[in-house]
Amino acid sequence: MKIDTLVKPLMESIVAITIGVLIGAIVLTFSGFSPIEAYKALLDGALGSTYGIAMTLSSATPIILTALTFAISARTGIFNIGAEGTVYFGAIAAIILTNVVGNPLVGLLGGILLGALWSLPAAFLKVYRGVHEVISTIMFNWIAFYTVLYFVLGPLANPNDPNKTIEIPTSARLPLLMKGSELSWAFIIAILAAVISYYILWHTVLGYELRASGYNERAARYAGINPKRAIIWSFILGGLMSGLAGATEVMGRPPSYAISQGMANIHGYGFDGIGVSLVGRNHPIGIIFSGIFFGILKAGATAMQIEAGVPLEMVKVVQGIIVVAVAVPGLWDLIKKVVRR
Amino acid sequence: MKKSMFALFLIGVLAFSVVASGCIGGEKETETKTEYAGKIAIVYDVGGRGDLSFNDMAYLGASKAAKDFNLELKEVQSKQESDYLPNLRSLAKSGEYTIIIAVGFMMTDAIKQVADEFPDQKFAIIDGYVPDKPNVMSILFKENEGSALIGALAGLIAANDGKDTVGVVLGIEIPVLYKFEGGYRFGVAWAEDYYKQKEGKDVDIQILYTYTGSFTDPAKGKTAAQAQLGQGAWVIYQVAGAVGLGVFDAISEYLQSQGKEFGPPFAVGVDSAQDWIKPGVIIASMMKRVDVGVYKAVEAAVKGTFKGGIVELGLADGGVGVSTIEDIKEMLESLPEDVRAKKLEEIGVASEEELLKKIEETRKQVPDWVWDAVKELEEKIKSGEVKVPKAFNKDEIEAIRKAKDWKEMMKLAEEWESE
Amino acid sequence: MEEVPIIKMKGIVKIYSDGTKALKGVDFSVKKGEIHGLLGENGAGKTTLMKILSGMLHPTEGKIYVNGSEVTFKSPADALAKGIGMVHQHFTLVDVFDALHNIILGMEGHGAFSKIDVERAKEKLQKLMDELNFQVPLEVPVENLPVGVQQRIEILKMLYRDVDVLILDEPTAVLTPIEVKELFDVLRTLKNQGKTIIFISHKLREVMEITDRVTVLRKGELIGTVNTSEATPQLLARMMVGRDVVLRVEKPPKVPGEPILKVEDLWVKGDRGEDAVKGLSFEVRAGEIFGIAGVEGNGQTELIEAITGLRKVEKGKIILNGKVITTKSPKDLYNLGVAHIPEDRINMGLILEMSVAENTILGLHWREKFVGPLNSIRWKNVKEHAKRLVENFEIVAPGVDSPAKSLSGGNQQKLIVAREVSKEPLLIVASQPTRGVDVASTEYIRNYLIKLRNEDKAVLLVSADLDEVLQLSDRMAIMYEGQFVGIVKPEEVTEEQIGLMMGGIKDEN
Amino acid sequence: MNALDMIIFNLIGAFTAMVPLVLTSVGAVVSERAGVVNIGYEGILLMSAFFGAVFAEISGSPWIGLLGGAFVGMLLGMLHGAITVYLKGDHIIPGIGINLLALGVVAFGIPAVWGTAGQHQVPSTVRISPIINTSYGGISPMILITIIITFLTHWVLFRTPLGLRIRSCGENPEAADSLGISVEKYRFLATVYGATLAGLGGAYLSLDWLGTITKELSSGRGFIALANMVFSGWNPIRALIGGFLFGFFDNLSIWVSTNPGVQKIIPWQFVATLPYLVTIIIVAGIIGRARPPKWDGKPYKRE
Repeated sequence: MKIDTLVKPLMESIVAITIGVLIGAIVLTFSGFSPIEAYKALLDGALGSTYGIAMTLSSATPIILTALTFAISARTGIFNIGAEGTVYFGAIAAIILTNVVGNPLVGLLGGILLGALWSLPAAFLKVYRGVHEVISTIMFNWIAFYTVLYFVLGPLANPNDPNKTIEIPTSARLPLLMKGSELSWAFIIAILAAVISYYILWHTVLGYELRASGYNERAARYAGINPKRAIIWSFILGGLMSGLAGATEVMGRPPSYAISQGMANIHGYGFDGIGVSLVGRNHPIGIIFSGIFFGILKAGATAMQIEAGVPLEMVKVVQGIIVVAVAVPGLWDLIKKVVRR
Repeated sequence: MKKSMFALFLIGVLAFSVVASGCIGGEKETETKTEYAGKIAIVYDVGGRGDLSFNDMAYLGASKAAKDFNLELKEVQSKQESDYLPNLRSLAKSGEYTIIIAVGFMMTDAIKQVADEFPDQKFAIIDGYVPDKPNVMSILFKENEGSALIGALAGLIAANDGKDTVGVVLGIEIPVLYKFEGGYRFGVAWAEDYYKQKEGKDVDIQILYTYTGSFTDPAKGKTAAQAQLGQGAWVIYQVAGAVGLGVFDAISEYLQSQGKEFGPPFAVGVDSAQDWIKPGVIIASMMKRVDVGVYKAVEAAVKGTFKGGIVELGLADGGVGVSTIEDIKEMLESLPEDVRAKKLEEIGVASEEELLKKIEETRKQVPDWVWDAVKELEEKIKSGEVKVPKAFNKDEIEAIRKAKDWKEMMKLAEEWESE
Repeated sequence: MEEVPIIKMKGIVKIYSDGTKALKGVDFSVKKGEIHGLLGENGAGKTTLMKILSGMLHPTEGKIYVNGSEVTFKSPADALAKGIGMVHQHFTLVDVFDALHNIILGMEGHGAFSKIDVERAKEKLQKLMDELNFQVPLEVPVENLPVGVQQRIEILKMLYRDVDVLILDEPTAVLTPIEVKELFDVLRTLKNQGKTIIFISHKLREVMEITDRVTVLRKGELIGTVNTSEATPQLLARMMVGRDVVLRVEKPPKVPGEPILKVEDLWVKGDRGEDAVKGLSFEVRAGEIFGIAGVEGNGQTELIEAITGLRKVEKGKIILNGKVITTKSPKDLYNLGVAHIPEDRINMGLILEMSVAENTILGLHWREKFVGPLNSIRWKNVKEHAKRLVENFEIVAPGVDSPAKSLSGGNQQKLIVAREVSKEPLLIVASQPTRGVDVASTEYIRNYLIKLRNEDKAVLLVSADLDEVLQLSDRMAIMYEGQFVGIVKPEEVTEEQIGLMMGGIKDEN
Repeated sequence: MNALDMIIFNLIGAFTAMVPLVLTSVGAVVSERAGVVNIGYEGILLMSAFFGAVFAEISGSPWIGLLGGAFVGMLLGMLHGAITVYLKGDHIIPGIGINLLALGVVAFGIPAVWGTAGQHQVPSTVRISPIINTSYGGISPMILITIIITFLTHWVLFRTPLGLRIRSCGENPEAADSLGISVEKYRFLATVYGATLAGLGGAYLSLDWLGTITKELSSGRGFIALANMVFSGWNPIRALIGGFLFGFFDNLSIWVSTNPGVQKIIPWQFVATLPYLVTIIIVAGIIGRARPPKWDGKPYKRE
């Protein structure tokens, strides 16, 4: 019984991934590439060397964190797709605070706090005005984009290199786990965050209340749980995770340790996280694995491009198909049926 | 049963939609294996190929160099900024490449880092400022000088037609764009003065500028250009990547509404010779010869004359300038035969000659003395008689925006240079 | 020669996808022009059988004949096409549409893209209503209409489709006695028009009154079909329950103690902003079961929700053990000693996706016993707690880690009772505690409520099951339109008196 | 600055910008009225913009291109409908997948089809030409078509049997089902209709308004259309007004930020947030009265 509840989602994700990879292979063939060669290059690049693995893990870092934002809210019955905007604010907070106090903890804390803070308006609009979070978070993402853009360009611009903001001071940077790679302590932090999320959701009273109101708001209310409070908490916890993503990205990723103009270096993680979360079945531990899987795709794409000449967009195609396939219910049952025959 | 049918249907639709995009384009020609003398690699920034701008120009230079020196060219796209370092590292690690070229200032930090890690690997970076590494050649351009010529052109066209407004539409506000904006302002101010001296009339040309907040949404460019047209802009310079496509379209539509085949109002292209995109609409383009820079870097690496440090290409070095018919020809010729034919068809002309003729005619809409004046400014800048300010940050661009005339701007230029 | 029955169902078996065997080979036939009662307890399979006949469900096995020829229904549309229509117990009306659009939905006439001919539909409906001798407002959104009217709309909906066979699923459950009488008049009129009616009920008296023949089901099996004129209530009851009805629970006499719950002049609004509870005052004492009877929808739900902190009180006071609790949250109330067995087990009492263990701490998950350092949950204690409850209450469950939805309805309800009792309350608010629960669990739960009373707890019982209230209560109130028509002792009133009171008529004696 | 110019400019701009928003919103209204939520419109817009251009250039007719875009929208709608309506899958996830997929497919497809990476200019011969050309921008026939589609949809939704059935599927599928209305069929049709309109809107982007196809041409319009749908209270005509208002504020923000006077006072970044802020404020102010169809986003399964 218990085993099946664990195995089924796992298998469904694997089936979805397989479908994505297979359709990807078809597309590759049709566009004149050898799928075997391409995928070999992908795997080789992502896992074939220590640098490849480091690249994979470092690519997984921010999307694990933004996936947690989505997962925590989804467990509370909320579709918070505001991770994108929250990442920007997390990064901004880390840059400002570490330049005041050159300590990594301060930066992380700042990212967490501002991330949580920025997710509050959407939470309040949801709770008190009934504004659907999908709508509000999309709007807030744009507002965040322009607002942070202003700070990056104006008050926080780097006087020595105007193409980015002031840097995180050396003392506050997250140390690298492997020299000559981008893999830093940020990865460990992301894993910890996932484990803590798991712990919060399944081993604390708060998590119990979040999940209860996610499954059944009326029952939660009956049980003395304030669903409004639960919703606000889920936004806060979620915001905290993507705030952390922003902070660790600027504090732990060489070479720039700053926000680039146009936010180019912290752009897009929020939306990638949604896919990661879905493939990880909105489960923090699942997210670690699906995050690493997406990391493999990303790191491998570099190699696939260099070695096999396959355009980068191919990977996005594969990702999209995987997510659509995840949505098809009963995929695993179907496979089982076919196999039994 | 129904379920499995549907699952199959789904997969079918998915596969169709994806495959369709791949196969409509037809077969990829199978490459013939040739023996290369070496390999070079070029890493594009997130804008990627097709920006009609420095990525495309870099490709132009690299492919030309590859052909001339019999090199295999490896192109590498970047999806996100976090790809830069891994891309560069992966290439450098292999040790196979004679030179690795990074396109775009956003790779500056990444290049610095990789250059230290792989001291034997030669790198070049376009637009990035890396002065102190022996294995990195920084290729910079004086966009301010080129933009000044555009400003002069725009200002004089407006003045000549008795108009008082010109515009510039830019992308996301990033300091790189200040060089363009500042140069443009300088040129317009210079034109005011020139016109006054020539015709004895005072003109005060207002400059509308819009930072659209996007490099990717053409709608923003179109709306911004329409807003500027609505506020009287007579020439609009676009410095906005794909957003600029909207600028061209807005002016083209405006001309159509007036029943005119040719401007004014005109648009001005940027980076590459964009004149061909909308003949009749685009009076000229500010050429930023990234291709020349890339070619030079490859040439140096191949011939062993490679030296780290800054290479700054301005008007005098042919690194920037106003597009000429030759530039357009070269641009067209760089395209593969079939693509070129398709492009011409899309533009609505039968042959290359017809296109060039139309572009020439476009240019004839502006009196010769204006072109001569632009030439005059070019010469003055080349000789150093006139200095165009180069704005690097917000304070500097503000200073230029506030400056009364071109002389004041030149003073700023001199101040900043001496710093 | 026997005439061909209009409906004949043969060997109907229905196994639900979760494995529940609802029907085990039932034969059923109805003569044209009769009112045929379908009698049985909750869970006997009446509704399932009729859903199959109306095309909502597909039988796992078995055949259906209409007028002697075999039919297969893929959907309700097929059944309607054969002249068979069903009015469900839970009305299937689109709340925001008015009666007219609800009725014509699906047979609006003309093409899909042409304008709906409202006038013609109205004409036809007016004629129907005149024939049946009742009126409903056609242009008011049905969500604003009382249930009795909604039911008529449902009936009209079927008649508009010219059905020959009209199935009514527990049509009287939500009606006042007067409305029931009116409904019966309508049914008789229909019969005179030659319609055939199948009347699902578990109320013996109604079946005796209105039907021509009765078929009794028990646990998915056919017990038999009898002519009503030849039956007695006692016979039908025996057929229905399978033994003589002895549901009298043992209830030793007891002198109630201090008042635990006091309600003073309570006003509560309903979902649509109407006054649902209008100035109620009463008290429930320790060691007493205070029952509230009445037709559903007369403010019971709102009253319970107000007392348990789920609904805002407009005016008045609620006092628990001397403390005013009017504005307290459910959480505070649980801590102060209130337990609540909610009427809606599936949507409120349990979180079906969560495990049995997780469900056993719903509403007491903050108790010290379960909370460790850093706000963590002590799963070890929770599981022990859950195992104890499962054992003590004889709950049949695959294990405490399996989801609550894997339990049967009766066991789910026992789980709720077990959990609520484990809150060690002073006051237990039990709302419809045995609805949809099998007989064994019902008995268990009823006896348990008595046990709690005997242990000096105060019990507030709300039930639409009049027998339940009569049997369990020490004192009982009959609620009608937000007020108590009277507070009486069960042993001192006759059923007739109560029936009148439920219809809003106070007995003058 | 001439006030009249500004008003005319913003009005025309608003009409032009509203077309893809309104088409998508109206489509989404129908889809959600039937109970199916789809957040994949962003991807549908992008893919239809791309395929619309492809079809137009193959056929040489902009109108066939528009239909082609609508056709691709329809296919994607069928995909979404099949997953959500027939397989009872989640309503949100496929949309996210389609959005992701579109980014890949289009970026991959542009160089594959036209040989130039990143962007492609649609030849003017296969572009929809404006009915009236003004110096403030052309007035496209699509504006008219959009308005007609909106009113027709509104009429069908609220006056015809088809609309009644669609709405009943979103409000109470059980009721619809019991009256022999095939909930699955109507939900599926409504979903496909919604996606088809979005497809039309996408093709408008590339074949009419902007005359170009780029990798990110849709630029968030699919999401804004969803917000507009909520704003409209699931009402096509109000979606038309909402789309117009958003277009108006979007234009206004650019007009305002281009104005030299304003530039001195407020950084353009803050002016750029204007349309989004206005949307949030309006939605927050109005939402209390609007309620979504009761079964919106919930799979319906008999038994």
